[in-house]
Amino acid sequence: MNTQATKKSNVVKWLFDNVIYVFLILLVIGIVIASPDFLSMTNLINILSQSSSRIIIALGIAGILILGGTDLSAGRMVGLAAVVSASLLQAGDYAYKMYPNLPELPLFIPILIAMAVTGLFGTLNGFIVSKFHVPPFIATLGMMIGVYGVTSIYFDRPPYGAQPIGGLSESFTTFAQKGIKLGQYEFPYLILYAIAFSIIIWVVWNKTQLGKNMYAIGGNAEAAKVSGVNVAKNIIIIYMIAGLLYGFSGTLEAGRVGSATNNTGNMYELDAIAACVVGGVSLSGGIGTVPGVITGVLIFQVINYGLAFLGVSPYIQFIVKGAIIIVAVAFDMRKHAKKK
Amino acid sequence: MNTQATKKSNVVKWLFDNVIYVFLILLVIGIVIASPDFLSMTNLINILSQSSSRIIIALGIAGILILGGTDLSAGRMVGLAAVVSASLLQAGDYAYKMYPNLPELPLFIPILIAMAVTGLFGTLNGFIVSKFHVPPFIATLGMMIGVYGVTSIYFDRPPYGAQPIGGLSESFTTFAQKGIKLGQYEFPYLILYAIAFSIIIWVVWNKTQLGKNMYAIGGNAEAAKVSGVNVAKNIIIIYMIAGLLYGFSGTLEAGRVGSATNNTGNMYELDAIAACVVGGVSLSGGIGTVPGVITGVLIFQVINYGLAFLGVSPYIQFIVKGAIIIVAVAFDMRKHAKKK
Amino acid sequence: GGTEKSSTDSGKGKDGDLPAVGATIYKFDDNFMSYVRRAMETAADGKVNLMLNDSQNDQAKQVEQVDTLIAKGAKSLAINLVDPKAAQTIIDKAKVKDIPVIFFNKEPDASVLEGYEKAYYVGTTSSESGVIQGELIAKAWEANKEAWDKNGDGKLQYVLLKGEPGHPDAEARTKFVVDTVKEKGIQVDELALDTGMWDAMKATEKMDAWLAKYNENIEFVIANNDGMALGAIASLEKAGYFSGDKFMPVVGVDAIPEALEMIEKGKMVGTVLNDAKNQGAATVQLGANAANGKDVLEGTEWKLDDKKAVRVPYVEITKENIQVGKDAYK
Amino acid sequence: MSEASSTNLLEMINLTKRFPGVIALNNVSLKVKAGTVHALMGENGAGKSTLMKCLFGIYSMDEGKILLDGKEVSFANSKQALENGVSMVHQELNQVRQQNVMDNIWLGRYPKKGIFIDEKKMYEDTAAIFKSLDIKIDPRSKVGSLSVSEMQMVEIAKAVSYHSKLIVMDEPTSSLTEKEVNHLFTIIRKLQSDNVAIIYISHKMEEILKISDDVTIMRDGQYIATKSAKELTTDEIIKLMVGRDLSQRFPEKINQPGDVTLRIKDLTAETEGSFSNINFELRKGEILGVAGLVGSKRTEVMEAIFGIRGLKSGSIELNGKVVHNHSPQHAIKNGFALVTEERRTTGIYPQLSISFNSIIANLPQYRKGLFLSESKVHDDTKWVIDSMKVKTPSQKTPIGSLSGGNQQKVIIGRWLLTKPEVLLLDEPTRGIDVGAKFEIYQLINELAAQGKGIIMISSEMPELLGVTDRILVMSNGKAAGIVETKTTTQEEIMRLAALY
Ligand SMILES: Nc1ncnc2c1ncn2[C@@H]1O[C@H](COP(=O)(O)OP(=O)(O)OP(=O)(O)O)[C@@H](O)[C@H]1O
Ligand SMILES: Nc1ncnc2c1ncn2[C@@H]1O[C@H](COP(=O)(O)OP(=O)(O)OP(=O)(O)O)[C@@H](O)[C@H]1O
Ligand SMILES: [Mg+2]
Ligand SMILES: [Mg+2]
Repeated sequence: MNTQATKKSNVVKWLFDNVIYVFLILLVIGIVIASPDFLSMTNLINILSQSSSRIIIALGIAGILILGGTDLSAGRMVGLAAVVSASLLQAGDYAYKMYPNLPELPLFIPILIAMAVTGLFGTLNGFIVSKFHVPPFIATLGMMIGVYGVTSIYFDRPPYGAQPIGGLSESFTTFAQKGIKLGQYEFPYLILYAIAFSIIIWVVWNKTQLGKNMYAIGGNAEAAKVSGVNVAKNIIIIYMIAGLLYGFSGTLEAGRVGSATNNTGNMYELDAIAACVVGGVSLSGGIGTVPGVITGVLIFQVINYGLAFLGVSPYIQFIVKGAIIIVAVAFDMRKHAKKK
Repeated sequence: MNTQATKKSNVVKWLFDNVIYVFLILLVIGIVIASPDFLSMTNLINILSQSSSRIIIALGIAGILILGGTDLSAGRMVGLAAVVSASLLQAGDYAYKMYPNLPELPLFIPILIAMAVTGLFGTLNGFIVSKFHVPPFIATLGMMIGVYGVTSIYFDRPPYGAQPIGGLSESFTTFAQKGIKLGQYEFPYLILYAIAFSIIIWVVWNKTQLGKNMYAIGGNAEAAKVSGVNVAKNIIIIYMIAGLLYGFSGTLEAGRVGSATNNTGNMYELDAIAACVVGGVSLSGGIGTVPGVITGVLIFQVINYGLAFLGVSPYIQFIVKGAIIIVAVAFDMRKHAKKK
Repeated sequence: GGTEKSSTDSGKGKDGDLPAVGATIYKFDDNFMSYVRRAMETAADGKVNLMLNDSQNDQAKQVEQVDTLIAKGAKSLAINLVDPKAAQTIIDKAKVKDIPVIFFNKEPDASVLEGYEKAYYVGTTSSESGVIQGELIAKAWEANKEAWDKNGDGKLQYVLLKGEPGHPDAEARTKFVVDTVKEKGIQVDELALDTGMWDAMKATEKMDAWLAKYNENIEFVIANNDGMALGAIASLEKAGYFSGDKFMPVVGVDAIPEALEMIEKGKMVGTVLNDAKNQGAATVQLGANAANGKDVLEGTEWKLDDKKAVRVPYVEITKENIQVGKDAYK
Repeated sequence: MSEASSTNLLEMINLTKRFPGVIALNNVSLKVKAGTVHALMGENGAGKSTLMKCLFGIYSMDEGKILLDGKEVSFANSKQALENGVSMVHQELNQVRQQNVMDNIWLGRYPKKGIFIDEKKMYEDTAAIFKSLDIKIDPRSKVGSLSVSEMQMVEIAKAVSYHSKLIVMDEPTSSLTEKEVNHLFTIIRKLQSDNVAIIYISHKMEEILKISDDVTIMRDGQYIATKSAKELTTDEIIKLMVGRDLSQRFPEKINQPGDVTLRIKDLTAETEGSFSNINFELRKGEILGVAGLVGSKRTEVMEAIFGIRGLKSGSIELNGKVVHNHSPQHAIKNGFALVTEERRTTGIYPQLSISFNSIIANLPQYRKGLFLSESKVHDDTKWVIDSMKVKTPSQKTPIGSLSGGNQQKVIIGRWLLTKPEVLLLDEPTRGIDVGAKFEIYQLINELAAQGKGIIMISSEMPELLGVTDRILVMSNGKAAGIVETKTTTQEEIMRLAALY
């Protein structure tokens, strides 16, 4: 009797502790009930590959959130990276190249350049936050506006003005659109990149000094300082890493659609931050896990994809999406609920 | 010698305590140096009237920030109010009325209806935040998405579908576009509304129990709770007041622009939050003043207006604006600076 | 050339003595408007002091910019509305100072133009791009019915990627493209309609879902702009289209370079070109005349129609006349 | 226990309260008579605060009932408790730092004139309360600008101002000096004469016997006994608390001060109005106490030595070499460690695990290439938990869910892991129960015996006298003198503390 009760309460406890995973499963079940053919390998691969570059962005932002910061400039940085990498990776024979005389570069050079650029802006974010004590919301809001200006200037130039940068080289589109054939399905490389970055970030967060410092700063910055953590340095590095991740993700975005504009990535940060929170990252810092972040992104993507798949009218989609986000987090909050 | 030093340090202290006002003045001086004809009554009136509806929104958000919350749904609520009030205030003889048979209503009815609607959504925000413990960022993000859906559904209807709602009645446009003639200048009513709301909000914040409770909850919610403050109730009321303010501001926007779409007000919340922070409102709650909020909005508007007036190229404007926001807050932060 | 110069001017310097024309662009980085803008700058060079503003897709911002332009002493206004129904507000402001207004690209209600003697319009009819796109679809469908009517029911099963809901262009294009196809006597089935918010990425993802759901049933992809059409193509390519004999007809609007490339490669059926050069030039010519107090048409080849509008037509672009599209970028 | 229950103002009967994984209260009862001071004693984590929070409507109890004035009550929130004549001084200072003193005092019950707040009445009433309690704080000053002890006095004044029949004081004196404690006792006596009952929680034995009428003792969430204070001695209380004999309060001194290790020369703070011209030496294996009234800048001296505060002039020499502690990092590298006085703001990472909290100051030592050695982390955490006798279900438990005393033990363990040469302890036993205190003293002793130099700030005179070798007395930012512990007296220290 007693052990049974304990067992039951253990199950309940487990459910509460893992409520977001449960929520994701319930969500999928709900969609499947509404439309049984949702349950297909194609849909699974689609959702995973659509989530991939978002996961990379979200991991960048999540680090910053765990620090106790935030980053509104993420989306614009993704756009910057997309535009920069696309402009350097146009096919040699494409008629409307931004740099008509540029030879086709090996893939990694433009990717690194794009990452370097956003890494730099990320570092600048961290610098402003940690050295000038500007609240992250404002620092990155300013950066969001500024980076958009920079991207627009780079983007809207002669010879072709504000045209989507297209005609990407085949190596680039292969990199972002193709995958490994497994039987009748193609398993997109995108997913592999997301997995690779997730592992790297997991290791950084859990196995390195930087990771511990990150949690410490977010958990209690004052205490971290006293504990001998170089708070400013660690903040700058985390913002820089986020910038690098946005950069990679931006190149993926460009490659994935085959073109880029200065509006690529617009508002991604809101989705990413929301996904992190849904995934259990605390906006006040100090709390968050890689699997949580991934789950948060998946929940979002299942909502987006599922609603489109169900053919829900666009306006209703907004309402349902808004409601689901709130409900997901409300459920998650129950585990902290304490009267007590 | 000593008293002189004290005097000097008092001046420095005063400057630091009032750094945002100083910053506003410096900003104006800078623009005037670049273009002396900036110093005109017309420009002053333009800036003030452009700031008016923003001040009203910012005051709503500021209350929520002081609570320790945030509100991403503000802009969409402004849009909802704009669409609702515009749809009820089309001129009797206008050909494309949303309600062809609706007689011309007295101004106050649609305004009250719009305010009631957004007040309701504001209350809902407060309810979700205080009763379900959903972090305000998420609650209002969900609301932002959901309200956009609601607005779009209301907006995109027979007989004319998703057409901007125009042809507003004269009483409405007069209300929002005209003003009091003072010599050769017309002093817009808009400014008067802003002044009226500022005074009301100032009184609420400083002279009423609700105001004190608001500061207390933002400063230390736990302390407020154990002192017998009904935290949830106060949170809900503050969110509701914010909703009402958005509602009024939304009708002003519709009247000012002469039309409304479901996109009206998009992203206003970011500008408003940023203006609050520039004006000294703390994002972690408990701190903020009405004059500060007003100054923050004015700084933003002087930047926007000034850059356009100087004819700075639009893309460069983004960069300059981003930089100024960061610099303004960085300066303001110096007053807290304490390598003890 | 001359991109930077005229837009950064503050009413002084070389152009300081020229009559000032205040202009607002609804969204600077709109691919079409960026060409119109450039045409305007070229046309303005040495003739008027063109003060350009970016309204960032926000009508309230545009109204404020008009205040600023008037305060800066603009002698005429060239306004690319964000929201066509807000024309009256602009006119009210201009009327007080007796400043002429040339609206361009987004057409205000005729009655509003009627109400102010000094108001004109340069551009197309909003619905026209939809109509032309519809005609293009109808033509292409009739020509390829055998191959494209996959289920052989004689009906055209389409999916439609709409721009931002409520955006006048999105609404007009969505309505008129389908109406036109039907008018041409083609029966249609709408499998899905969803918003891609003008965005290629969102379009790709919606298309992913639709392909997963409807697979072979989709016979046509209609997009409100080329950006979303390209997004759909990226999704289609991933699903194996455009290689071997798997094909899907896709149409867009705007004739952006990448779309032209796709048309040449046979991955896109067609698009609709808006004539940026002439729209921009005409706007500035009318604006300059107005600023100088002359008749707006003086010394130009343009004609006003009965709605006080100068019409610059859209052009359908397919593989056959691809050169017309390319010339636009010369 | 023997009196008829009718005279009891408060009866808490068979309360049980469970938290996930913990039974914080197990069938606990408490009876308090009107007009008495009832001490509630127990080790850290015994459940004292939890019991009071159940009474005050902050926690809801799982089982049991509460009678107030013979009527059954169950407060859904603090407001109800306050309205029914129960007020509380909370263990954690619960104040709105951004607001001023009177706003804090009247929070939740502002005097009003119509719909507006009557600021004038608020000011006058606050001033009157402060006057009657002899507290000298400007009602209009910002709480954030007060010292910790002033904040605590404001909390006490606030609790008194409700005119409750029962006031709970959960460690009200944790930040007060002797003088202020005496001041508080005067206040308590006055309340008592107005027939107010006080529940008084403290770890300071001397206080308990001095102030209380009855004592209830708890251990591990269980009720142990209630006795009249007159029947009790310190040793008996301790025995009931820890469940075994604790023969002495302070361990045998085993350390042997050796050569000078730390030499502080002419230290003056960067900020004006702080400390100036501080000189002292610390020998290897020596325990140097620092005494002084609150506000005498003891903390700031330690923070300056540890690189948290800037210096205007002066030097720090470690083993004959001048060191520059520009930041805590430098200080740690140079062999310093600091246990700060405000555990909550500068000590713990509340949401993070005990393991994390243990190792965070010591990360470089766990590095194996790019990564951290899991096993070493695990071992060191285990060492902290074992050697500091931390009561916790696991290494992964968030430190925030431990009792204050256990948190403090983890923090001390954290710093010991860095193997410092000089250990700075700022009120290291604040809020810690006797049993744990003894263990900490023992640890300090052992560390000193190993040759480390230890500086310990304390406001508890017996502790200073019982543990240290010498005592530096500070007064108003200046070093008023250094005395030999063996030969000094409380009176001498008090005199020096009031010197400037
Ligand atoms: N909110 C909570 N969640 C989980 N466990 C809790 C919570 N509050 C207290 N506990 C646990 O309940 C037990 C009793 O804690 P409590 O704070 O009442 O102790 P205490 O006697 O006041 O100790 P101290 O003297 O250190 O203040 C401890 O084991 C503590 O870890
Ligand atoms: N005016 C003030 N404004 C803000 N904080 C203050 C002020 N005065 C003191 N403090 C803070 O209060 C704490 C105690 O200060 P101080 O060093 O003066 O006292 P102390 O002698 O160490 O007293 P105790 O040992 O009781 O802490 C320090 O952390 C200090 O930062
Ligand atoms: Mg306690
Ligand atoms: Mg101290």
